Amino acid sequence: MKKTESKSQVCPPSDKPTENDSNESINLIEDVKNLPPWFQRDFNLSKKDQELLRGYLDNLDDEEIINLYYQLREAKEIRNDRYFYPNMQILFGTPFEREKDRREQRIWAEKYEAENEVIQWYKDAREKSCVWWVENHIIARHCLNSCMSCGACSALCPAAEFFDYNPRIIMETVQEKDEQLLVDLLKSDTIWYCYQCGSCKAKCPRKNNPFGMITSLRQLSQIKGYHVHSIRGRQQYAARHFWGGNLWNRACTLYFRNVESETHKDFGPRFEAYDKARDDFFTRVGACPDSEGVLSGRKVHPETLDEVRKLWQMGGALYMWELIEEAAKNQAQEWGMTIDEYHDKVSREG
Amino acid sequence: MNLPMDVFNHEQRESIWKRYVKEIPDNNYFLTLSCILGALYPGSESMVPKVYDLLGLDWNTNPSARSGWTCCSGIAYHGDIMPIEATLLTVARLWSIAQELGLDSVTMSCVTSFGIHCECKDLYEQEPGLKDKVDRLLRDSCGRKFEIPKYINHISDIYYHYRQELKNNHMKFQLLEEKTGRPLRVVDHVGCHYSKLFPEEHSLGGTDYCEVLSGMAQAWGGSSIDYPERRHCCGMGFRQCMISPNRGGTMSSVLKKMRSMAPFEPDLIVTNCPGCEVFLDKEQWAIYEVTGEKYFIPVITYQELAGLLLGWDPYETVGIQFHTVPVEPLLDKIGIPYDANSPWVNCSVPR
Amino acid sequence: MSQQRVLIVGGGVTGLRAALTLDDFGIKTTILEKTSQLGGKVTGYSKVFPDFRDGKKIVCDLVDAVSNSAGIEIITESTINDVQKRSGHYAMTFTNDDVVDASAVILACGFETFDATKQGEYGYGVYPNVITSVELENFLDHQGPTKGKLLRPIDGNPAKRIAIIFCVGSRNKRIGNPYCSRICCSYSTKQAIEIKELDTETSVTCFYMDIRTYGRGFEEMYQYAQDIGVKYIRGRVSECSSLPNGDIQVRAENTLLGRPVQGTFDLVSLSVGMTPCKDAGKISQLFEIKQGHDGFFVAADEDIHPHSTTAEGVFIAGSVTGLKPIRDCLLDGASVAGEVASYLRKLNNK
Amino acid sequence: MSEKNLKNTKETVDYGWRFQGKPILCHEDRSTLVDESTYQMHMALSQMSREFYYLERCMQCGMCTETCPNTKLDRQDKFSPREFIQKLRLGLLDLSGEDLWLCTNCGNCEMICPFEIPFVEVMISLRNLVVEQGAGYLPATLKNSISSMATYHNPWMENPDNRNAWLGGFDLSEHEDEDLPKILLFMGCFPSYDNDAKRIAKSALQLLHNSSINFETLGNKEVCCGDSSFRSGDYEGFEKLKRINTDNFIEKGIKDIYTLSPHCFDVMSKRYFEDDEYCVKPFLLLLHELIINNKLIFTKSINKRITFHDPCFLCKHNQIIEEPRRILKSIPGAEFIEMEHSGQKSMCCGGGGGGIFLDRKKGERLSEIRLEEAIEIKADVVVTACPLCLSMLADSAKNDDRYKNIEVKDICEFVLEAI
Repeated sequence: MKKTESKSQVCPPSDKPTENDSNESINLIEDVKNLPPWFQRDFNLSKKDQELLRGYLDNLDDEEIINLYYQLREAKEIRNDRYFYPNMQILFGTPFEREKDRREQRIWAEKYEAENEVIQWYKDAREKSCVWWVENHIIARHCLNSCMSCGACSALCPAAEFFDYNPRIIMETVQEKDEQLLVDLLKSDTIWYCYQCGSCKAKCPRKNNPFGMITSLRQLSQIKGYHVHSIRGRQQYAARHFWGGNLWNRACTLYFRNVESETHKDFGPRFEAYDKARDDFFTRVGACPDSEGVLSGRKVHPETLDEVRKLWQMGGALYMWELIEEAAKNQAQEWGMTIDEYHDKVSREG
Repeated sequence: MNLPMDVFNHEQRESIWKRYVKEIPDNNYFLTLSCILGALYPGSESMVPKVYDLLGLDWNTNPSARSGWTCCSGIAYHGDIMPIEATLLTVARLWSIAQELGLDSVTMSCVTSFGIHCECKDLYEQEPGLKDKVDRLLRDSCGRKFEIPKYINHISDIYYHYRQELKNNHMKFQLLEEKTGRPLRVVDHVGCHYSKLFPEEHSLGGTDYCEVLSGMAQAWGGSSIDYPERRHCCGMGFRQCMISPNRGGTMSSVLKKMRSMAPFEPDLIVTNCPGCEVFLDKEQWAIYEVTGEKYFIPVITYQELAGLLLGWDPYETVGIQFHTVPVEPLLDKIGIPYDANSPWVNCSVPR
Repeated sequence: MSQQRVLIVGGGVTGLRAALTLDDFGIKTTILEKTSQLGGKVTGYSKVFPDFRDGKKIVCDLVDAVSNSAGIEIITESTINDVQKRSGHYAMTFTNDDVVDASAVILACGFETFDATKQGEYGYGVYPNVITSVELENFLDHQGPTKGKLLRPIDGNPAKRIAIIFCVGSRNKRIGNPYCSRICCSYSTKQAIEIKELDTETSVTCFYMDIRTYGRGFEEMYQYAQDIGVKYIRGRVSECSSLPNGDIQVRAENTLLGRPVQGTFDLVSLSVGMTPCKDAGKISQLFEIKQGHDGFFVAADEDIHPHSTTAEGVFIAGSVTGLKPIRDCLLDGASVAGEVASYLRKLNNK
Repeated sequence: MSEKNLKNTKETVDYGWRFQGKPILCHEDRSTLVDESTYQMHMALSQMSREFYYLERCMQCGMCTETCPNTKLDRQDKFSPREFIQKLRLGLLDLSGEDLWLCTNCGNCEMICPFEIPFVEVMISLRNLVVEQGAGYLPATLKNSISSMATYHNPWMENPDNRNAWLGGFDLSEHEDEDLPKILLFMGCFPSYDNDAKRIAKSALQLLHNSSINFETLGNKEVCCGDSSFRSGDYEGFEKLKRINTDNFIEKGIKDIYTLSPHCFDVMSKRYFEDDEYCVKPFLLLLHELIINNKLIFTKSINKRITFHDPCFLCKHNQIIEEPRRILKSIPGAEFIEMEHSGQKSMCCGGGGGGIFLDRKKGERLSEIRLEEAIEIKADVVVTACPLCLSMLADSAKNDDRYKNIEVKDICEFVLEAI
């Protein structure tokens, strides 16, 4: 196909909205507009509201909460001859969505728990030693031939410039193949400083791949639950819900409404202006904010979503999220705070 | 003092980057877009299909509701919440969609995606048997099968490939200062995952003298400049930029780059990586507020650069209003007309 | 055995030394030199380590001796075109159509210096103020173009801050030279000392991975360099880049402090390693002898017969068998002559 | 291109970035520099004093760091002589930190260094930079002691006239026999003022009497030997004290000088007299002589496990190792055992080089490590032969139950017990 104009027909609206269909959706949209104040994004949620919300969510059973979520989310109206899903923006990043994800993902995990070598491998790895991991993990085993400690990696490392961090020393530690040293490393902040830029890989005279190794170590740290021992490691819980939530519900790691001027004062006044008129700006440059289409911000079709969710379950992502969730839960209990407070703490306090 | 332009020898530089060239197909592209770019500079993405159509190229993205393209999950992988297998599967699915459409060349607008696609390809080469395993898993989970695509190209590669044609047949402007005719000084910032992960196989010009952007800039009339921090990370760093307690690192990295390039008096910065685009652009404001150092060097993507030179509407099509650092001064330099008091620019930034 | 003749390929110090020794045995030799004059690489060295003798002087002495001895024939500006192996001797035609019939051949065709542009990160050829050790040698030569002064190529101002980068083109898998070139540490240290002695106000900083001054008197030379204030920083340089005024900024890690270093210098000299001589491949085919993975020739028995090859009557000496300091090359010349002599005697007695 | 710190950072700006509650903005660039400034710094140092010349040849083998007692402590920022030298050589020295004052001048590094780098000398001349030119951080407590040594001639601003107070009105001149040769006993500040160390003075006095040896002291005229002020970098103060003491010696005209403290002995024998007309010895040697010549005879037996803590200034700086052991082994009943580190490899008590005037918090004291070693070998008594060691060890032993079963004694008082 050639012309851009035809793009809107690329994925034809499944069925033209019938009368009652649209009525129903309108009501739902109204409902959402009338949602109580505490039904909002974390950053303007008072302690009291949080408790209210907690209470409300804990009273819903899995079915209810999941259905409610999708009823709200799939509610659509027509805007400039395209389906538009106004409620998404209200739901993303809310404790409500997080709670729903927890339960839904658990259900999925159980439902598709059938024989799966990938998940099984990670389950076994959990029991095995860290040294075993660095020798066998699909990424790790290609990352370290032999390190001569020349320092070419640290020289250009953006993290080493600003933090007490040094890829060379990490590679040396791994090379030691000493269980205790590795465990200490995985429990420390060190591995979490890496920017994943790959400068180290490009420069290594021995063709090692420090940043690949660090990715692998981070995975291990989470699988073993060591990440909760370090401040920056705990942040992974926020990551799991931010990126994980976006992937799970919108099939993209960054949802175009995530970056709000409220939370990004450093982005300056022009960004503020843009944030106010975001939808308008988007549509005028031909993007599709929360609506049918193929370009930026488009709503991902349920069928597509269903496919990738299966893939992520199959690929062990759900298992890993489960582990992160579990570790977080225990840590939160230890600190005597609710999971939402924990989420706020790790994502905003460090 | 010597002119900044004289501190290096262009011929030699050419001979070095020419060691790293890759095959870029002429037509039939499968298009996958980016999460970050789409979220903050939707204009850049909407322009890609326009350019493809302008060049009369055959391309396609998602054929049906079921086969919609999704993100490559690269950020999730580098943000360490996803095992490599899940990412392999996600990418395999995208590849299988491409094959569904009979396209063997995957092009993406995101450098992280590019990196991930290349990493997958590389992994399949390194790991005998992995292909079959992933194939099986893919079939079990959503009944698809896939082949490793012949070509993996970043959209900037395609732009580079057609840079002359764009200039000769379509562009209304050049990267020259309207008044003096001086070539504009262009700083190119190539995404790390484009130039550093697989310099030999996949990056045009290698790590040290990456050509993909400076080539465009030079072809379109500008002059590319080199500066000490040129090849360095913008500090986006996935978890570093996403989690506010880590943001200091990102800002510091940008500051370091800015301080390093400022003496070369660049007129604009061109990027091909969404993450870099965001932070080089946005953090300049933060740096101004925090340190009082005012750089305000316009940062635009290569798509936007092309769009502007093609004479497309700066606001309606290109979307320069999405930028924190005003791009208008650059338009003035080149002499691209725009409506100064259009409703878009409804806020003032110290110029 | 007077009719017997030995062909020596390469008129460097090794070849000359071998010719002289064979001459003492009364064996006639032909020296085949590719360039217009004898002496090879050593002609370019104003001083040689560790005793700081004049390299040119060494060459002159050898060449004089050679030209005074009747038994030595010299062919310059020519290389081997074709080799015919007849029973016990070789008939060879050269590019200048000369024909030599030799009972034994000594391959002493030396080495090539590494092409520094292959390590793009150092910007050799791109930034004028980045030079190779060979060019630095010329700078330091009192009969050289600058009369022994150090100047910034970009603007001709005197260079006050010098950096010397070790291991360029050595110990690097990425560019396919995994081996150590053995003599760079020493000659770079020698150059550092020369610079410092030229003007004590000049600051010299050496970036090294390991100092491998293995020979007799080499380590002492290294210590002397340190004593007179040459700075040694342990860490491989990852990148050189140019500032507006042509200064070179160098990035490395000081692995002894575990921190990145950033230095600004007037002049950066790359201590380039060595590679096998250009025609090594061709020659190995002509004479059917083996090349090692690193491209240098391999002896039949590295330990007991280091000079004899798998091809009967073909001997190797000097840096074609691996890199050596000048002293060892001369030594090699003498010892290969011994091997050849005894080989020829055996040949006669048959 | 490389401004390390962020100038004019506006602290008022706040984007809500927090780390552990602290606001976050830009970070400082940690990379070290090689530029004009570091070059100048290095040049300046190398011209300043000749010790720096030797630093150049350090090959960073790290033996010094391994042997340095400071690395045995579990502090956050470990002090490493190797890194210190590296920084020094590259002109990256930063005197604003505590590093400079962690060195106790014990001399381990100098003994083990394959290139005989005089690290202690380097430290002293750097300290001199700080003390005399205010080029860096100087701990307050040490500052006081230094000035006190210069003005009051003792580290604690005690009244100089009370130097003899420890005698308690006891008159030396009564008990002396004209026609025997005389020795001069140099008390030192600690035996004169410090409560623990006074025991040394008293028992030394007693021992001399028992062996009927003629001796004198400088009485109230005596001033601090200046070892601590010298090693803390106060050259001026040291010269002053040195002059006063030497004048006194000349006035007294006694050539044989015995000091109770190895520190006094070391500094006097090495930095006081050019010619060897005056002979300075540690009291320990006299004691040893008396015992092997049976001038002192042990009558009681002491049934205890004892060990000896070698003072650095005897065992390392002056190789006096066997004498004390011979003494202790000859004491009837006493069972002598060595600690893990003994003799030349002995561990410092942390008192040297002015270290005694710094108040280290519990768990960061070298003396504690030393006592731990004593406990390991189940010793009842730790005998030492240096007032500084005595008070360092005694201090730590007191008010800490872990060490309540350990006695710390000076060799003089211990010998006296057996007589």
